[in-house]
Amino acid sequence: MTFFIVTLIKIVIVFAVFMTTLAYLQWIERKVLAHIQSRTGPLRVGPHGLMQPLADVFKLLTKEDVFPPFVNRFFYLLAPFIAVCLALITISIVPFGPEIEVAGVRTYMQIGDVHVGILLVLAITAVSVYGVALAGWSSNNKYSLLGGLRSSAQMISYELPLSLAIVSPLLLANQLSFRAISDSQAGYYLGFIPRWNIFQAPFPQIFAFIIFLIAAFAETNRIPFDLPEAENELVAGFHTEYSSMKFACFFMAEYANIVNITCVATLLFLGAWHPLFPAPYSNWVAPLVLLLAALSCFAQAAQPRRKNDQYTFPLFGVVFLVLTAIFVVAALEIVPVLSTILLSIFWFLAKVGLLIFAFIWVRGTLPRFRYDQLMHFAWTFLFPVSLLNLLITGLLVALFPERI
Amino acid sequence: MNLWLILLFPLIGFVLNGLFGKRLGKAAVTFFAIGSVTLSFFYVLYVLSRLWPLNTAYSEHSFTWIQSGFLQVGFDLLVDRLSAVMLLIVTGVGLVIHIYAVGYMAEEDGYYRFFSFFNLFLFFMLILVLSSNLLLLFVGWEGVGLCSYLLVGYYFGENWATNAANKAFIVNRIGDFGFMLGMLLTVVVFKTLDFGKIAAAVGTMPVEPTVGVITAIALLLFVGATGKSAQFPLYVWLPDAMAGPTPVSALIHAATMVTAGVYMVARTSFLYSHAPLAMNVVAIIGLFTAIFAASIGITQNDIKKVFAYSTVSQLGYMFLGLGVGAYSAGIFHVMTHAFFKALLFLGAGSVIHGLSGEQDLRHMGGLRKAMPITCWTLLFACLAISGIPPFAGFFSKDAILSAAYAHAPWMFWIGAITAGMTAFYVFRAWFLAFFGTYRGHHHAHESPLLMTLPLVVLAALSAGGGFINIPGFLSQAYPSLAEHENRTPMIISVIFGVAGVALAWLLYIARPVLADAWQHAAGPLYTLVENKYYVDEIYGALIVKPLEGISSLVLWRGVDEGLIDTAFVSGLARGARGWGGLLRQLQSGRIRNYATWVLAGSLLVIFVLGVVGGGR
Amino acid sequence: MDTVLFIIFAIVAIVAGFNVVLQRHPISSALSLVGVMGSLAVLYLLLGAEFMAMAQMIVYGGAVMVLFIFVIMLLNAGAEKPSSKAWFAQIAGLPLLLAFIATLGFLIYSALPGLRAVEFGSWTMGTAEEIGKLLFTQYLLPFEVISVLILIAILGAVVLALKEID
Amino acid sequence: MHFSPVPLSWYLTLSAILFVLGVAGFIYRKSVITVFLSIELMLNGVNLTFIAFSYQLHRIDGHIYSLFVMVVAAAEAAVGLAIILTVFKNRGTLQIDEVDTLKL
Repeated sequence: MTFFIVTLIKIVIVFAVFMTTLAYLQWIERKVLAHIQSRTGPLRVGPHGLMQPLADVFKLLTKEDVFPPFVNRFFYLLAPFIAVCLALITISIVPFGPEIEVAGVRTYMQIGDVHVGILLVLAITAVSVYGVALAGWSSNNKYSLLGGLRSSAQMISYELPLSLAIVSPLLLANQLSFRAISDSQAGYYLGFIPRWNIFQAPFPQIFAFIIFLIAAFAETNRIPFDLPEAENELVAGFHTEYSSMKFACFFMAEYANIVNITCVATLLFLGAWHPLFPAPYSNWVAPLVLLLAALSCFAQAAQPRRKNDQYTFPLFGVVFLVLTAIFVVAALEIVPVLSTILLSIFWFLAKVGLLIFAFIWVRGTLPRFRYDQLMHFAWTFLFPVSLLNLLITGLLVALFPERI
Repeated sequence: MNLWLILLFPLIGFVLNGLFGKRLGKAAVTFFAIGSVTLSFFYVLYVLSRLWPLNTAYSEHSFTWIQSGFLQVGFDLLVDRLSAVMLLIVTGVGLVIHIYAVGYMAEEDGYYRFFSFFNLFLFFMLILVLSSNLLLLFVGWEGVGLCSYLLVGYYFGENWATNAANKAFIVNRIGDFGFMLGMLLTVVVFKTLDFGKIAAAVGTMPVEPTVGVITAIALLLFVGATGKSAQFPLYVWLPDAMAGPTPVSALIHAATMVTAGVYMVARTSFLYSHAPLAMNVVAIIGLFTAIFAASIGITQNDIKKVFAYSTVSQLGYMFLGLGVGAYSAGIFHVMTHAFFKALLFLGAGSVIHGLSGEQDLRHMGGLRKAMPITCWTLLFACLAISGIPPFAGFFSKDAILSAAYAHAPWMFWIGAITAGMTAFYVFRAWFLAFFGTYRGHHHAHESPLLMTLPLVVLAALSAGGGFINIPGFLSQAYPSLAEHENRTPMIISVIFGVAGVALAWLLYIARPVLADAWQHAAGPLYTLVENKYYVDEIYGALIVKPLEGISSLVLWRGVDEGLIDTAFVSGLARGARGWGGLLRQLQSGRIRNYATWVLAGSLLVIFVLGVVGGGR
Repeated sequence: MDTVLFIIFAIVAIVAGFNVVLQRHPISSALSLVGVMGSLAVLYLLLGAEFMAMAQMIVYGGAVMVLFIFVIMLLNAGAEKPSSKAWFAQIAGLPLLLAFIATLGFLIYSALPGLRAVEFGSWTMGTAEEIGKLLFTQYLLPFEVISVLILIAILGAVVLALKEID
Repeated sequence: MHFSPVPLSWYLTLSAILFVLGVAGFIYRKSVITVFLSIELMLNGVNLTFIAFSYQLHRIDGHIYSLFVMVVAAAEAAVGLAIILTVFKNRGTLQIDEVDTLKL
C-alpha cells in the first residue's frame, strides 16, 4: 500500500515540476534567443516577463477553437493527444537521484524503474512519429501533409543513428535500466576524472554523445532539422491547421521531448546526478553558483536600466541568497537525506539545463538544412559514423572485459 | 606402363577426324588416321619388348567402373601371350590396311568419316583384345559391331548398303543376346566377370561329363561367337557385309573383327576345357560351317563374295581347331588367316579398283599383264590359303587338321575335303581373274604404289608367317595336344590342296568347256548351291516374314496405334486438357481466391493433424 | 490485477483487430493495427517477455507501421471501392473461417495438455540478456541468415523504388 | 500485492482470434494495403502464440522465433510496399481484384 502512496506522491511532484518547466522553458527560450539576437525578449507581463507563460496558457485556453471543415475528425483530434501523451511518458522512468530514505520509507528518486528503460524510450520515440504524421495527414492540407511526410521520414532516418549511439554506452554499462546505468557511472578515475560514459574506459563515448545530440535535434524537430515546420516553405508544417489547445498540445509535446531527450542524454553520457568531481568539494559548487547569481543580481540592481529593476533585482538576489543558504546546509551534510536529494537534483538539473541551453543556442545560431541534405547527412555520414563508433566500442569492450 | 595409351591414340584419331575432319582436309585426316595407328602399333611393340618374354600375364587396373554389391567391374587391361599375338595382328595388319585404304578411298567422298570410323574400330578392337574381364570385352565386342555397321553402311545412299548394314547388325544382335545371357549367368555363378577369378573358380570345379552350368555358359558365349564370327546359323550377314568398301572387308570382315569370336573362345578356354560337350558343339559347328561355306564359295562369281565365303569357312576351321582343343592352332590360324585373307581382299580390292568397280569374275580375266604385282602377290595368298607348304596357311591348317585327326578322324577327313575345295575355289577365282582373255569392258590399270606396297608386305607375311611358332609361343597357356610325329594327316591335306589347285587349273585354264558341262550335269544341285542353299530365303520365310506380320498387325496397328496412341498419348492429352480446363478456373489471378484455398488446405491439415490425430 | 490487465488489453486488441478488418480506409486500419500491436506488447510484458514487448513496439510500431502509413500517405490511398470479382472468396470465406476458429478453439481447449496459469513476474527469463545469449550461441546461424535476408530485402526495395523514380 | 493468475489458454484464444481476423481481412478486403495489414495481423497473432508457448515451456526459444518473425515481417513490409508502389505506378489502382493479370 505504501508503494502506491509513495509512487503517487512522486508522480505529483514530478508532474508539477515538469509541467512548470515546460511552461517556463518557452520563456527561457524566448529570453535566450532574444539576448542572442541582442533583444530583450518578453518583458511586459510580470517582472522580466516572468508571467508570460501563464499569459500564453491563458491565451491558448481562451482562443477560439477553429475546426477546419474538411479534416478527418477522429485523427485530427487524435494526433495532438498522441503527441502529448507520448511526450509525457518518458519522464516517469527518469531517475533524478540515488536511493533515499524518508521517514523510514526507502525509495528511489524516480517514479518507476523499468528493466528495459532505454528500449522503452526508443519505443516511445518511435511511436511518437504518429502524432506528427497523423496531424499532417488528417488536416487535409498539402502543406500539413508534406510536413507529416517529412517528419515521419526524418524521424525514421534519424532513429538509427540515435539507437546506435545509445547502444555503445549500453555496452559499457551492460544494463538497460536507467538506474543501473546511472549507478554504473558512479566513482572517479584517479580520484578526479568522473566515470561518466563520455569519459568511460575503455572507449570514451564522446563521438556517441555528439551523434546522439545531432540525432536528438532531428528527433525533436528542432532547428537545424525542423523541416516539418519550416515556416517559409510549409506554412507551419504539420500543425498549420491546429489552433488553441490542440496547438498547445503540440507545443508542449515539443518542449517535453526536448526535456526528455536531454534527460536521456544526461543519464546515458553525462553520468546522471554524479557530480563532476568527488563529494566533499563538489558539494560547494551549488552554493557557489547560487551566490554568484545573487551577487550579479545585486550588481544589476546597483545601476538599473529600467525603473522597476531596482525593485526586482534585489528580490531575485534575496531569493538566490536563500537558496544559497539551503545549499550550504546541504553541503555541510547536516541532514544527510536532504543533502543527497538537493545535491543530486542540482547536478542533474544543471546538466539537463546546460543541454537545453545548447538546444536553444543552436536554434539561435544555425540555419536550416535542405531536405535532401538532411537525408543525405543522416544516411551517408551519421549512420556510418555511429556504426563505426559502435564497432570500436564493442571491440574494446570485448578486449578489456574487466573495467579499470 | 600405361596400357591405356594403346587405346588412346586411335581414340584421339577418331575424335579429331570425327569432329573436325570435314574442315581439316584430306592431308590432315590422313595424317591423324595413319599417325594414330602407327603410334599405337609402335607403342604395342614397345610394351611387348618391355614385357618380354611375357611368362606371366601383366594386368593393369585403371579405375573401378562398376561397383554394385558383390559385383565389381574394373577397367582392367591385360597383356599375356594370347593378347600379345592379337595386339600385333590388330595393330600391324590394321596399320597396313590403313595405308592401303588411303590409296583406295582417295576418290571417295566422306573420306574423313571413313577414317574416323576406322580409328574408332581399332579403338574398340583393342579394348576387346586388352580387356581382362567379360564386360569390358563385351564393350569392345559391341563397339566393333557398331563400327562394322557404320562401315558396311558406308554408302548409306544406296539401298543395298543400308540393308546389308542392318542385316549385319541385327544378326549380330542375336549372337550378342546369347553372349549377354552367358555373361549374366557367369555373374550369377561366379559372382565376378574377371577372367583370372573365373579361371580360378572353374579350376576348382570338376569337368562336366554332361550338360552343366559351365556348359551352359560356354554354349551361350559360343552363340555370341557364332554371331560375331559368322558361324553356321548366323553366318548370313558376312557375305552381304561385303557391301562396304574393300579395306573394311579386309580389316574388319577378314582379319580382325570376325576373329573376335575365336579370340573370345580361346580367352575363355578354361570354361570350354571343363565342358567337353560344348567343345564338341564348337567343333561340329565349325566343321559344318567350313565345308558348307566352302561349297557355296565354289559357285560364286562375285570375287568378294568368294573370298567372303572362304572367310566363313576358314573361321569354321578355327573353331574346329578350338573345338578339338587345339586353341593355339586356332589362334595360329587366326594370325595366318589375317595375313593371307587380308591380302586376298586387298588384292581383290586392287583388282576392283583397277577395273573401276567391276566385281564379277565373269567380266575379268587376263589381268596378269595389266596388274602384275596384284597378280603375283595374290598368288602367294592363294597358295597360303590352299595350305601349300611352305606358305603360312599350311602350318596353321596342318596344326588344326592333325589336332582334329587326333581328336576324331572323321572330322579330319571332312576338314581335308574342305581344304581341297578351298584350294579349288580360290584358284578358280585367281585363274578367272588373271588368266584367259579379258572379258570386261573397263580399261584395266595397276593400282598406285600406296596400295601395292601393302600387298607386297602382306605377301611376304603370308609366305613366311607360318614359321612364327605360335603354338610354341602359346604352349604354356595351351599345351598343344597334337604332336607332329604323325605326318599322315599333313600329307593327306597337302594332297587334297594340290588336287584342288590342279582341278581348278584343269577346269578354268586347260578345259574351260568342261566346267560348263559339269555345271549342267550338276543341274539342280548347282543351282541350289549357287543360291547358297536358299538359307536367306528360309530365314526370311521362317523368321523375318512372321516377325514383320506380327509387328505390322499386332504391335503396330494393335498395340501402338490402338493402345498407345489412342489410349495413352491422345487419351492422356485429352484428359490433361479436360482437367486443365477444369483446374484453369483456379488460376483466376484473384489472390483472395487463392487465399481462400490456402485457408481450406490449412484447415484440412490442422483438422487431420489436430482433431483426428488428437493433437499429439 | 493480472486478469484485469489481460481482459482490458485483450478487449482492446480484439476491438482494434476487428477495426483493422472493418474500417473502410487503409489509414484507419493501419492505426487500429498499431493499437493491436501496442496491446499485444503489454500482453507480452504480462507473459514475462519484456524485451519482445519493446521490440514489438520499436520494430512493428515504430518502423513497419510507420512505413505503411508513410506509403498510404504517399499514394494518398482513398477508401476502397466494393468490387468483388472473387466470388469464391466471398462465398466460401465465412464458413471456412468459422470452421477454422472452431478447430483452433477445440485444439486449445481439448487437445492441448495442461497449460500453466500466467502470473506476472513468476517467470522473468525474457530479458535482453538471455535472448542475446541464446541468439548469439544456439541461434547464431539463423541469425546470420536472417540478417542476410533483410539485407536482400533492403536491396530489393531500393531497386524497386529506383524503378519508381525513372 | 497479489496477482490473480490468467489461464494460458486465454492468450492462445486471443491469438487465434487475431489470426482468424487477419485471415478474414485477407479474404474480404479489397485494397492491397489492407491485405498487407491483415498479413501483419496474422503474424502478430502467431507471435503471441510463440511467446505464450515459450511461457508454457519456460524456455525463451519462442521469443527468438517471434523475433525472427518480426524481422521477416519487416523485410516483407519493405519489399511488399515497394511492390505496391510499383503496382500503383503501373496500374493506377490498389484494388486487389483489378490486379489479376501478370502482364499489363
